[in-house]
Amino acid sequence: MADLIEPTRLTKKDFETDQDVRWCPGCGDYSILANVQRVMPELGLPLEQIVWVSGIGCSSRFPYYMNTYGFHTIHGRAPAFATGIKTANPELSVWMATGDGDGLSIGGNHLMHCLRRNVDIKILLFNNRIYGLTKGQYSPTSEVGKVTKSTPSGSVDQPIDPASFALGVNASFVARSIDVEAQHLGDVLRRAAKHVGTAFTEIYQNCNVFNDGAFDSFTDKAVKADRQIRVEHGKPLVFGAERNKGLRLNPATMTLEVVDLAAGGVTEADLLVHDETNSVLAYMLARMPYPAFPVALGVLFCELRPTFGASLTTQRQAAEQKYGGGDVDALLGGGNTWTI
Amino acid sequence: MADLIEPTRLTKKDFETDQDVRWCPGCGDYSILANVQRVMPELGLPLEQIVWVSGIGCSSRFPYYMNTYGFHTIHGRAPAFATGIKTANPELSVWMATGDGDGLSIGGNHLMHCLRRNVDIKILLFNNRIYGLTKGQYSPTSEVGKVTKSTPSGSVDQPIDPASFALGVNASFVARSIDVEAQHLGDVLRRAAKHVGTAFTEIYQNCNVFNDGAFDSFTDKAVKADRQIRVEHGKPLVFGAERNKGLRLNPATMTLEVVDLAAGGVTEADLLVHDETNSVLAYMLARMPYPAFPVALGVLFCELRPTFGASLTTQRQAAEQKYGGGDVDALLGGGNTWTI
Amino acid sequence: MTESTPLVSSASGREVLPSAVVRFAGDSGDGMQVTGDQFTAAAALARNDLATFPDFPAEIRAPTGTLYGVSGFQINFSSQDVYTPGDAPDVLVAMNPAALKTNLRDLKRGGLLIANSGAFTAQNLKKAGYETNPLEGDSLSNYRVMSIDITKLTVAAVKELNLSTKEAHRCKNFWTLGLMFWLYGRPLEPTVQWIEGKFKKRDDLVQANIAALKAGHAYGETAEIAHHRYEVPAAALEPGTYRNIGGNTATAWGLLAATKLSGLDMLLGAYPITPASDVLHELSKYKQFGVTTVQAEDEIAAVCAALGAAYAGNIGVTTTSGPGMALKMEGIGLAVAVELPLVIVDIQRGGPSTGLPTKTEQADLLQAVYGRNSEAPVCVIAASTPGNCFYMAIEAVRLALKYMTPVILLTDGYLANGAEPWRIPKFADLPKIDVKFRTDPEGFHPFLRDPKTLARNWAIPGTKGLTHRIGGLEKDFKSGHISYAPDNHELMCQTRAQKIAGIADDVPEQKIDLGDASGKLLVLGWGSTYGSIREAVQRCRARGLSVSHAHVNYLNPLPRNLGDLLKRFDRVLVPELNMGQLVKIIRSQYLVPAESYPKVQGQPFKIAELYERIVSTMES
Amino acid sequence: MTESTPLVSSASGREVLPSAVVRFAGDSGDGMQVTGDQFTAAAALARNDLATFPDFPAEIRAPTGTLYGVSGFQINFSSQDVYTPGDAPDVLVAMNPAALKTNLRDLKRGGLLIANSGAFTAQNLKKAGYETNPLEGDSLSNYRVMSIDITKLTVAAVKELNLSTKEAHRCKNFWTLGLMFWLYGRPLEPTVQWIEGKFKKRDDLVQANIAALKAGHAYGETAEIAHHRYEVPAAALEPGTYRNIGGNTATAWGLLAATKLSGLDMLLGAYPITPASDVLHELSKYKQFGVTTVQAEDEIAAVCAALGAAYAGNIGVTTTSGPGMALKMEGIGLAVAVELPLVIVDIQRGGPSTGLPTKTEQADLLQAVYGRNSEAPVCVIAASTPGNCFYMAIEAVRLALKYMTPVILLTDGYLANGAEPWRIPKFADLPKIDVKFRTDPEGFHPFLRDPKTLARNWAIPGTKGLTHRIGGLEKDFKSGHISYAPDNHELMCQTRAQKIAGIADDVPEQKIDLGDASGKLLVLGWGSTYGSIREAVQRCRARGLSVSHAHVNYLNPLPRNLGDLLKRFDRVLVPELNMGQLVKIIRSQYLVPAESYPKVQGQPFKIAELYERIVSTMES
Ligand SMILES: Cc1ncc(C[n+]2csc(CCOP(=O)(O)OP(=O)(O)O)c2C)c(N)n1
Ligand SMILES: Cc1ncc(C[n+]2csc(CCOP(=O)(O)OP(=O)(O)O)c2C)c(N)n1
Ligand code: SF4
Ligand code: SF4
Ligand SMILES: [Mg+2]
Ligand SMILES: [Mg+2]
Repeated sequence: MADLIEPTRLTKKDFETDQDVRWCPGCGDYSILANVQRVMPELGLPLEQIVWVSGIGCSSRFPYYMNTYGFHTIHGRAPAFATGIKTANPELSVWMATGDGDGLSIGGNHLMHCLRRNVDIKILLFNNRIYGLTKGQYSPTSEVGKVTKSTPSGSVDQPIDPASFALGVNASFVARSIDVEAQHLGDVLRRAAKHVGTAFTEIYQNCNVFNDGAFDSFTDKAVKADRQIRVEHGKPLVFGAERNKGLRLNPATMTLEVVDLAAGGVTEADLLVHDETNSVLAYMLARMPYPAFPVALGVLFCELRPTFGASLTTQRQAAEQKYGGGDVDALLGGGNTWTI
Repeated sequence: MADLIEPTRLTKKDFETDQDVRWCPGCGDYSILANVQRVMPELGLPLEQIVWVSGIGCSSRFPYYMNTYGFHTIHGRAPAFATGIKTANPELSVWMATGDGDGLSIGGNHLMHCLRRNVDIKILLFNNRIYGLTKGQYSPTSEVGKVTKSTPSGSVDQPIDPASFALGVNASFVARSIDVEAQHLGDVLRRAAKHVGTAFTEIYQNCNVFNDGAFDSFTDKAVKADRQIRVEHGKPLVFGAERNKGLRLNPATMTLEVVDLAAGGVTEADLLVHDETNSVLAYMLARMPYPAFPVALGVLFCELRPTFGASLTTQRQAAEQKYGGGDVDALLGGGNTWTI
Repeated sequence: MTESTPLVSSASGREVLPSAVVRFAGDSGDGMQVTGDQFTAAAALARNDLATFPDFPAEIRAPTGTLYGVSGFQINFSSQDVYTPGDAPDVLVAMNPAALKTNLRDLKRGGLLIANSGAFTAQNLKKAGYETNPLEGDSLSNYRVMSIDITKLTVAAVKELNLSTKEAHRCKNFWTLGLMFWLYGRPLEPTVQWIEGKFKKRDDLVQANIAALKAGHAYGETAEIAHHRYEVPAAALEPGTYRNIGGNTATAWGLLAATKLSGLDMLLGAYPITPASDVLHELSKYKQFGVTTVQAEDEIAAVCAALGAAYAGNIGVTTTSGPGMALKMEGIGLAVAVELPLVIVDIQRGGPSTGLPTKTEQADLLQAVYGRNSEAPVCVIAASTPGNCFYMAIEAVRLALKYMTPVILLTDGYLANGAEPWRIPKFADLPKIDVKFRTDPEGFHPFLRDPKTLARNWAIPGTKGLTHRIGGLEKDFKSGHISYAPDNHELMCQTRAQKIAGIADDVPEQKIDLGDASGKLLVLGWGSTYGSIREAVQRCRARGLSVSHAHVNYLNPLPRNLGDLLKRFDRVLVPELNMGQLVKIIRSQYLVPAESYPKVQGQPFKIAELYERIVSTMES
Repeated sequence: MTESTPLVSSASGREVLPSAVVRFAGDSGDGMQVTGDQFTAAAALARNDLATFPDFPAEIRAPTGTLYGVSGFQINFSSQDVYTPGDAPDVLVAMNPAALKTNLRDLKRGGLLIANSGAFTAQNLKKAGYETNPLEGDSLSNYRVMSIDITKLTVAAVKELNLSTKEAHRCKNFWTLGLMFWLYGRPLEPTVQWIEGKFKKRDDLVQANIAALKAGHAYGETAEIAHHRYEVPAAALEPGTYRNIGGNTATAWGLLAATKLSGLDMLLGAYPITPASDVLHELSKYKQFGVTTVQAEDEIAAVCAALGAAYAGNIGVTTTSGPGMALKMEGIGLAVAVELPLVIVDIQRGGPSTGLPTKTEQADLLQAVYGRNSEAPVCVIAASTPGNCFYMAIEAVRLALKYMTPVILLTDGYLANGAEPWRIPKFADLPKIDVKFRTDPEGFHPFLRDPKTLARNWAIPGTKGLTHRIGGLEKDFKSGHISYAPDNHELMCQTRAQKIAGIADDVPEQKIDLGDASGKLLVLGWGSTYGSIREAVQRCRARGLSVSHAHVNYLNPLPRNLGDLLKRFDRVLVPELNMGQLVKIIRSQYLVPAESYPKVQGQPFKIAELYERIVSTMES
């Protein structure tokens, strides 16, 4: 990972392609694209060292709009391609764009194994809780009772929370942000870029054609301060327009409570402090019942752990030290042979 | 689900088939089979109402040895078949046998979606932390550094904990037991059978040919009392040969501690009480670092929730009430038509 | 028929045409599909025979004014039989420069162009890549051009209702429709009613769209346009009650009918994919037919859920397109091994890989027949017209249940989205499908076979005394138990193959669809090319050429008489929307030197290109 | 050659045989594979030509004494050229009743049976389904029987070492080997050394096994057995250094060699599956060759990881068998669309579905050639002997890199597990594979093609100035950008097809492997049937029949001269271990009435059955 402090001469423009962007006007994907293009120059990497990989979906069109190397693959398999690319050339900075269908429906298994292996790639899951490209069927993140083209009487399956899923399969970095929250999304992307290992970031993304306003209840300017909690490592879990609400743990029941700091009695000292290395806390924050609790955003979990690639490299170097570069004649001539 | 109290005339023998069992002598699968055959009569169901479904693997040979209906399908896909079977005929009691490779490697995605949909089937995952049928490659549950045929220098991927995985994707019932612990396994199976929804049970199973003794460190008679904690709903989390150890929550850090009840000072009242409806607690228990902490066994999580099938049946009945039984002439003749 | 040479002027002073081809083209947002549907309904009510085909952009909502954002709808309506949406439009409606740019090439020389000059702004012209405004200057001199500022006239027509500009502009398509109704003398009433239903929640929009419709019509009446009006008289269709139907709807309805014909419930396991998703959407509306639709996590789960349901006694169905089909092959192989009924509908699209998702192609045939590991024979059939999808869907279910086998039904994007008037059958006239589940424990084992069909008996869970285990390992012919015995394996492979081959005795012999039973050239087609081949052959025969047309619906096994039929012609030409697939099977099976006429452009055959190819073939 | 008519008795007083076929059969636990390997090593050191084939049970460790638990190992060793492990054994070693029951049917009339009477207990006889002990009575009168209580004699031989009974019994196989060495006059020393290495951690076991080996040998020397001993002289093999090699090892080593020949690293994405797993196992040992093995979560991830690696500039390889192959098809389709090099090795096994996992079959050919959605042509080649796997693996890599295309290499369970002496090539003599990555930004786009090969240029991530995007949607021929244009799509489909067709000019012309260049009958084979067809044709020619043998290694495209070659024979017979697949392609492509000789028993062809089929064909 290049040093992020080092300044680079690249600008947002350098990351734009000549292809016109073909998302629907008003799609949340546009702002994600803009934010990514804004953050990318900070990586301090030359364009050619970056690869964007995706599956199939509106979100998966992403690589076409990034002036880096890009591979728009097949539906759901992007994590496997990314694993192959990063393993073949550890020098590359590999990024993946996927959707809630691509990543969690057909691609759930590959995503899970990529996360547990801790392949050093950065994954952005655009969660619009719908299948956009196929014109509006419910997805594994759609709420129960969702009426869509394929579920005229409402969907019956429990949705998955992408962050809980990622934690359950031992992801080493789990974060959440929102398409239009430029500042917050930018910060999360910087953290993801810094993380050595699989960085999994869920981005709530508005599909204004097939699932418009899916997140309004906690993203609207008016309510967001009270409906979101932006977690920061080492800081108490405070939220609310007046920063007057907090999350407290009830140790007896091991459940969370929303407490009112204004009311007096309770102080920040009583609140849980966010510890991004605590998987259980992250799990708890990821799945707080909404709207009784706010939606947790930011870096929920982050843990340093050997990456898939680093371990493989170590094994390869050990082999090379032990046997040298690999000698075909020695290989074929080893063991029992006889000469005539 | 039939009432389990009601006595039935079936015995273990009735559930045995005429096929000779082809597992390796000494394989843990034998004792799982025996325990299942022992519990099955208690379901109070006639043989023909029970279906065993499996994928491919040693564990997946299971259906051949159960004198019920059985479908030995293809590798990793058993949850999808089971979903189709149960949805087509809700009267059936559908059971699934899978392995750590079948269920969590190739089949991880289907398992995940079956769990979140809460299809009313009972899943037994035989976890021997190895691929048995293909003669010994590491699996997604093998510990890091596992030396196998396919990893001569040791595996590098982080394993998945099946229970954490299940919790992360909103399974409604998550339990753990051990192949040879007849009593405990029997109890867990009874609980699973009773559960309305997907009941996910991980069974530690010894593959004495390719991964012999994988679980000895906490299953051996000598040590098991101190290395296992058998959780029970509403009971404090006590373990140890003398029942003198317990698990206490550190509310500040939200982590667990092993405390010594003998030492005095700490009493059972200070311990966490198991609440099988608390997903966060279950998650915490499922992934306690071993050997610093004991291995949690029993019903970690259980929550009643509408099943996939029940919701679909409701929708169908609503449609039938509204439109009657479905009339082809009305269907074809609806909308704009003209007669010549 | 797309030729439209003027006939005698009718009393109405209209020019009477045997048929006409009209194409509406505009921005995705311009509502061209709605306009097309309404114009189609009017033609249908006027008793024309017709065929329609929409042409969507691949993008959901492409930016306005772009070339790739153009959405089109073509209709061919006639007083004679119609088999295709027509090659080249007689009338092109272009709502903006991009629509003109992408569609003009198809307009007949001398054809009528109606362009919305209001949309020919500098910005739109630029997006469409026009240096100068084509409506000015004489670049369009080969056509009759009506350049009208439809935008302005529409806004004027609806101004009383003070809608937002955006909403006012949205009414353009009804203004245009009104003008087209005037041009072909269609009544406005049905569309007025449709508008009232459609927008009932917004009375102002009802008013506005009706106003626009009438204004467009009035414009034709009053404005000084030196242009005669047309009349396309009613066609002499077979008596009966008709409706307009598209291929995906017909497929879904055929499956629904099959539940009632067989008395079985159905489980559809499907994962959305263009152009198959609409079958899932349609079936999900009809739970009262005992149909359960499971939107699975992927295509593999979809086929496996369907097969699981079949094991439990349902009609198991899965619908998909190319890439999804590839994923289902292992599951279909299991269905072959366990010999359970399963219906797989592959609505083919352009490939390879993701390819051209919204375009049509016939290139999954070899995959359907051969695309599984080892020897895994299945039955493969195809639909040839939108309406035919209904009958072939029923046939797929019938064969699957009777032979305990997977049946693959091939349709394609052209059939899926195309539509035609369809004579509605009576349920009572449809052949019942009788199903017998095994119930007798006496001498039972799961692979006992019907000596005639070779189908194994179907014993479903829940049946007392028949508990048994099945799976993908080879089984003993005599007991159904697992068997690795060499001779038994060969016997089982042969039995599975014979079972499929035997289906040939249960399906219609191949007929000549048009022309003599022997002659110089047979044009052999399959699937969605039916209409274009038929019309092309018709033209050749009109020119006195010795050409016949045979169209195959049963692809594996092939009709038992096909070999003889082929040998009665000097030459065989096989046009396919692929690089030559059926032709491979034909040559291999019958050793006839059949010639391939491949087209892989994501587009159906034009009658003219087929016609020329046939003529040149015969001259060669 | 398996005929073994006695020749002149040699000085040694031994009966000299041109060749012999020996089969060791016993319980999975009896160590028959080890015994076979050691006996093979001895034959190899004696300079015999040879071929071996193991026959494992499907179960991992089947219960002792059961019929399905029998494990076998057959070797054919000769003073002449050997092409197969032989049809029928001259000598059968049966370590228990189950082994006798399942193998006796193959023993030649008059052949020698060595049975361990000690294992013929009431219980074992029952498990094997014998009413009475076949070693008593005259049911074996057609054979020469040596009934020896090997168990007892072994226990006696090792008693000094007071091992557990279980361990003592485990030495049985070396006692037996000792006896066989005596019978064929082989030295004990090499095996003694092997034992010392193998058990170095347990000196008592070293002693015991050596003691048993010597005891068995001494038994032959001393015991009063009215039986003469044999000698199979050295074969006149081409000079060179030889080793014994199995097909899966050869495949793995060929891939390893390709890394050094091309100078590229390799990524193998694989998911374990019988009989392919051993290639993964073998490659995982050689990280120093720049090979990374990724055991993926499934076959789909495996092929996708390999293709991702290819995109990044590695040699991407994936290995699998039938069911896994079906799952890879969508991924292979993408490789076709993006035109990246990819090597897929399909080690075929018995199907359909899970089928007969441990048995051999050649039934994935049509899947390999046609099993993808839409028009997705790939190169398909096959290996014909265990040693040939090495060269075809290199060839697969060469073609994939040169033509930027997926190449499917077909081998099968018979090649994978079979073994033969193999003349070791020098690395220096192997053809280098030269690879050029694109580096020049001038006029670059990703789908620029080499005018001759039509391969696109390979620009890998990390290369300055060449950033670009590729994917599964159709692309413009001239710019590589996404394109839905009709004519462009057809052009691209044709280009992809021509690229594969063009490979025919880059591979050897089809040669006649045995016999004249024209004649009455050509026996056309492919893959692992090489040895049996060759020997059968040899026998026919020895009888003066006008038969030739041609064996195809390049299946798609087929060798450019194959059509002409076929036409030079009156008839063509195509024996395949499937229901007839290559024959379909041949008939379709060349319109020759090639006849199919299918066998689907999970077993290779026996020379005798091929011989008879050829003869009867020629008489018909
Ligand atoms: C194998 C396969 N199956 C199905 C499809 C059709 N398909 C394309 S994208 C998609 C889902 C898109 O949903 P999501 O991943 O949420 O992306 P979004 O469009 O919402 O951004 C589907 C089902 C396909 N292209 N390939
Ligand atoms: C599509 C496919 N891929 C691979 C295989 C080979 N295979 C059979 S079982 C198995 C894994 C078995 O491991 P597990 O599920 O843990 O079962 P166990 O044998 O350990 O009980 C594999 C890789 C297969 N049969 N089918
Ligand atoms: S369909 Fe939805 S997700 Fe897709 S581009 Fe349009 S707005 Fe965005
Ligand atoms: S290989 Fe292992 S898991 Fe399989 S049967 Fe043998 S002991 Fe049991
Ligand atoms: Mg989405
Ligand atoms: Mg296992």
